[in-house]
Amino acid sequence: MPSDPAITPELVAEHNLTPEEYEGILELLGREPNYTELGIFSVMWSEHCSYKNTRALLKGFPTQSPRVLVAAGEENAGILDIGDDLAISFKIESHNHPSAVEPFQGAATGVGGIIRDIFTMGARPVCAINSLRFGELSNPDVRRLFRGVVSGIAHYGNCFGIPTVGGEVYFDKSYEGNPLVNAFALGVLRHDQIARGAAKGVGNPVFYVGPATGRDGLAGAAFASQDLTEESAEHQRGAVQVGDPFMEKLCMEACLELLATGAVAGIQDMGAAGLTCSTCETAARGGTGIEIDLAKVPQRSPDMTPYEILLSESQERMLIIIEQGREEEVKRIFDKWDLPWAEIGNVTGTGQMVVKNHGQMVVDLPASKLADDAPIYHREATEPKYLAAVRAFTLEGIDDLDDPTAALGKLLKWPTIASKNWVYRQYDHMVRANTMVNPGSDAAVIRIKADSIPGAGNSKDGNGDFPEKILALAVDCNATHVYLDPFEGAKAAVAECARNLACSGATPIGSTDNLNFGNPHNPELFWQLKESVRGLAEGCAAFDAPVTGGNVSLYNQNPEGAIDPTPTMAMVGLIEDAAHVTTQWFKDEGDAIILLGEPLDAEDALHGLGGSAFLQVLHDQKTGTPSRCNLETERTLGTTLLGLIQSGLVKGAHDCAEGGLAVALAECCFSELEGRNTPRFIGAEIDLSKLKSERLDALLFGETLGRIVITTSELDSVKAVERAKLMGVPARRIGTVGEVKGAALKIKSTTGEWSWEVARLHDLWWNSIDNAMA
Amino acid sequence: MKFAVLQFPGSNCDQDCVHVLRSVFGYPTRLLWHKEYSVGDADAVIIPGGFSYGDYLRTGSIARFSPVMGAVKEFADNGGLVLGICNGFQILCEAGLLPGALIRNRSLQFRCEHVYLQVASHNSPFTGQIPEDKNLRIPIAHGEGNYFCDDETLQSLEDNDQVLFQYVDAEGDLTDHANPNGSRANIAGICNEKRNVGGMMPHPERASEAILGGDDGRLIFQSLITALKNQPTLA
Amino acid sequence: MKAKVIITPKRAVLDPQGKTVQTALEHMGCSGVSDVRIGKYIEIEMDGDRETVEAKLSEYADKFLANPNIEDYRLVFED
Amino acid sequence: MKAKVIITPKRAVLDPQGKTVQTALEHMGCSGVSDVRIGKYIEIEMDGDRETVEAKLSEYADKFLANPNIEDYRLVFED
Ligand SMILES: Nc1ncnc2c1ncn2[C@@H]1O[C@H](COP(=O)(O)OP(=O)(O)O)[C@@H](O)[C@H]1O
Ligand SMILES: [Mg+2]
Repeated sequence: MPSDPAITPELVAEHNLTPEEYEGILELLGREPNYTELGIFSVMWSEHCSYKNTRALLKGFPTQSPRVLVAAGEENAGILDIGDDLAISFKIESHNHPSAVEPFQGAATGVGGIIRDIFTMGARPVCAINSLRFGELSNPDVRRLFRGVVSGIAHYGNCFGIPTVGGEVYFDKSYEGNPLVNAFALGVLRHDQIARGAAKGVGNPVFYVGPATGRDGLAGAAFASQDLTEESAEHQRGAVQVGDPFMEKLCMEACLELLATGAVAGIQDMGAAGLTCSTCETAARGGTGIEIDLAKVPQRSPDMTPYEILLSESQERMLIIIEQGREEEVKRIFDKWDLPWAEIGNVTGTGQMVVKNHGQMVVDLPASKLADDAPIYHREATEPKYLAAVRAFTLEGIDDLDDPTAALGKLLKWPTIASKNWVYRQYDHMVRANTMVNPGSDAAVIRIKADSIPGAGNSKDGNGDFPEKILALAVDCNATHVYLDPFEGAKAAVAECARNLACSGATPIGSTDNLNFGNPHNPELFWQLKESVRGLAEGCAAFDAPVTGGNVSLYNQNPEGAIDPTPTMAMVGLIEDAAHVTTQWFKDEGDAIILLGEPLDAEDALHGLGGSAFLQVLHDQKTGTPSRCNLETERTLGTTLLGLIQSGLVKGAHDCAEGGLAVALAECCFSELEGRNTPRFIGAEIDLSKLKSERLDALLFGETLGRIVITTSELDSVKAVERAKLMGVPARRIGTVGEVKGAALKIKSTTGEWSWEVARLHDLWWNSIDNAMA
Repeated sequence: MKFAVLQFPGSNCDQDCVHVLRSVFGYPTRLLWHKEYSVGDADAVIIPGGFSYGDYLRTGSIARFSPVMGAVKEFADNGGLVLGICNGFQILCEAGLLPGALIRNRSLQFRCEHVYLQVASHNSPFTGQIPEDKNLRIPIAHGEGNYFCDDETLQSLEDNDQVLFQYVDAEGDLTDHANPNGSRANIAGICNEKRNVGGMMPHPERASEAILGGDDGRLIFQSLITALKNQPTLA
Repeated sequence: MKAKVIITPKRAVLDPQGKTVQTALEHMGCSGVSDVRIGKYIEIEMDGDRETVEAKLSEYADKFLANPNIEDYRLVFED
Repeated sequence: MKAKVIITPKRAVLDPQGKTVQTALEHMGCSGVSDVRIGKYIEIEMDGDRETVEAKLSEYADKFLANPNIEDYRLVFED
């Protein structure tokens, strides 16, 4: 074995540790670390594992509610009570840099990683969603990344057998070369099935299960915590991680089966920093120590060094601590599933993470200090200079529209607004036979039935009186708005999630966030981060949707600069009754169309056009202060809509987001495909002439927040409007659902009347991405 | 009447089939592990969808060698009813219990969407209860559902009335546009000459409850159940 | 010893992947391509002398590695 | 002329397909297999003399046919 290199300042720097951090290590250890130990510190103290730059900020998130069974930060993912002794576990995680280097495998292993986090908690993963950002599709390299990422997600999720039920995709120049891939998974379990990632019980044996360790993604966590440059992509050490969803499916089934035996004292997946992170974190959580021997770890090549074995990020591996004397159960179950396993060490009472190689000591570090005592930084934050220009922007130079006909088509065709069917038709969104609302409406809706619970599906009897549950999921973030106003934009991301849930009939119960930002050492970028976190925190508190976990991905930039700040928000809600499940499209001719919420914000000088899709697409301007987000108003809007839905008045509901009211109305005219190539259209006659507005463009395309379009039967329309008003929500009838035959969208305002053929609008919207990718 | 649903490593629609047969129809149904050598007392066997063995090499190519497939072959040879859905169809083709093969979709993309099916033959235990003029609306979800066979085989499938389902459009026309994967003759499902082994790419188990947006798939299970009831061997 | 099994789609079988690659090559400006067929290349490291390996592999290629309905195969031995 | 592009997974990169096939072979009773790696075999029919074809194909193999992150390739010319 080649001898380890000496620790030099250069080597320390190569490991992304500052001289001060190295001083800290010396102090903590009271000696020099060896080469392997240095590698361990480098990953454990990377942003990805330690949150050293963001930990202080994240403290501001609301994390408690009566539903919280496992709170953010305690374990690999949080857990929420959903009643009847049932619980859910969910989390979002990024795989941005690996996807930039190798889109297919990077995205695939991102999905694999988040699924592992969920079954590590003892939950059966039952659905996935994702949030994606790319540059503009006119760039062939962007198309390559987009194609690769989507097929990677499809490959992993479809093969694993988890339905990918929703998501979002935005295209913006700022993500060129640095796409964002945020993957979310949700699992279900009973309260008594919660598993812990703690190394409990001194003397308990430690098992390694899953495929052999190779030189995959060496030090990936450290890589994720660097600016993405041409060089770092080229020189990413180690081999690209290749995902094996088949292996993971087996691994999950075996782990859930093993957990059901009660033989498991602790369990943890090997994600970032693989064996290193899982051993020291389990020991830290257990308040114990752990000792393993690398010679017992299955290895793909014979000549791997301890450094490589410990830092490898080979996929689909788990660390399991077994109650002493019950080792046979592991053997029996993993052999049944034909999975490799190895006993590699045991829990100790020393508090140390000890790693030996053929009995020889290679690592001896204090586990809890390593896991929990990473440095914490309070970075400098200064308001970015570009904001002065943003705030100074007025509509002076922007002539109002005389005729909005072409503009609506252009907006619907804009890839960020256009239908994402090119994406979701590649995902199996129905496997597990639970999906009640497929991709294409405001939120995805799934039911939870008996076979969603670990173990229950294998029982011999029927499902009995299983209390079925219904969940809705949404993920949102308009990063343009965040860029133009991080605090308001972040609040708006939360509000949009909540609105999407409300539109589907759900009450929010919890959330998870993915902070995708640039380099935190840049005070202006750090300011974006800080303000966004503040916004998310206020938003989640307002909707009683505690943050149950999340992920931070910094250093997202390309040579031109940082990405737009993207605090992706995913929210989960509960629907009480299948009858309350609501979709966004218009249902029947003659139904009343009602707008809930104030059409325009009187205090907004830009009338909702700041940062709008309209300004970007038709005026090539990405600027202006975006619409304010009033959380109190949004909250009332949501509860009011839910009340209307629960009393059976609402036939359809869709919120106004990118593209404003006109785009929302057009989308309501297109229902989900009935079958292959079989869209269903319905028309609408809209009269906006009673609405006060100085500008037609703002009225139709402004993105004032807090607005939802609903439909009711003609008979219920007056009641719905009155009830909404009684609750303090502005409501007005704005039109009537039209004919199916030759469906047309007709809009009248004080300045004119226009009509669009729905089939034509649909074609622009439905096929835009398809055409761009052809 | 008892059902067995096979479970290979990588099957992922196994529970969905169990759910429909057990909870929607109310029949005793059990999972049959791939290492079993017998189908036990099952009256019919379902080979579910998924990615058995990760779909590595070719879809269904590894699963067909598992012990349970030996038992299924014997069961089928004795006239037992076997329905393969999606990956199950692929496995049956690989195992030679059904003719032809399923190759990559011509789009090269996985496709998950609802399709319309025309029932090409009602004369089978899988289609017997489907009303004469009814086209079915059922989802597909596959990357390799492109049915291929040589001209001779296609001729014999047609001659023997072995084509069960074909992709059509909403109007019921057999067009190329309606074909989601490039299958020959828009074939979505077939049976063997003896008519006791059937395979189809669409997923009836995902379309057996109104709550999931349609229940045309029930007609296929209903056909199977009725056929079993009418089997002379069954009391 | 090392053996290779080369598996190619039968002429009569549509090769959607080959067709797509051919079209993509054209689009990228790679002219003059009149046919593309995509198959598999399997490298197997196996005990035994050439004869035994060849016999075994033929057997497994026939019944498992290739599907005779749609594929042809050939074995290649080097060094 | 006819050219072949042989694409194989990089040594250091995991090849789950190869591994699964290897295990399957063992289970089927085909003993003594110590490694299986599965790659692609592309046959291209193309105008031009060997030199032009080689130059063109190298270019397209680099940027399109093979994935340099996880695969190696080589060109083969016969008759
Ligand atoms: N990456 C994706 N994966 C799956 N579904 C997606 C994805 N992106 C968008 N969708 C689906 O397309 C629909 C519209 O998405 P989006 O335009 O983001 O809606 P909204 O503005 O209401 O949030 C949603 O149903 C969403 O789930
Ligand atoms: Mg919405």
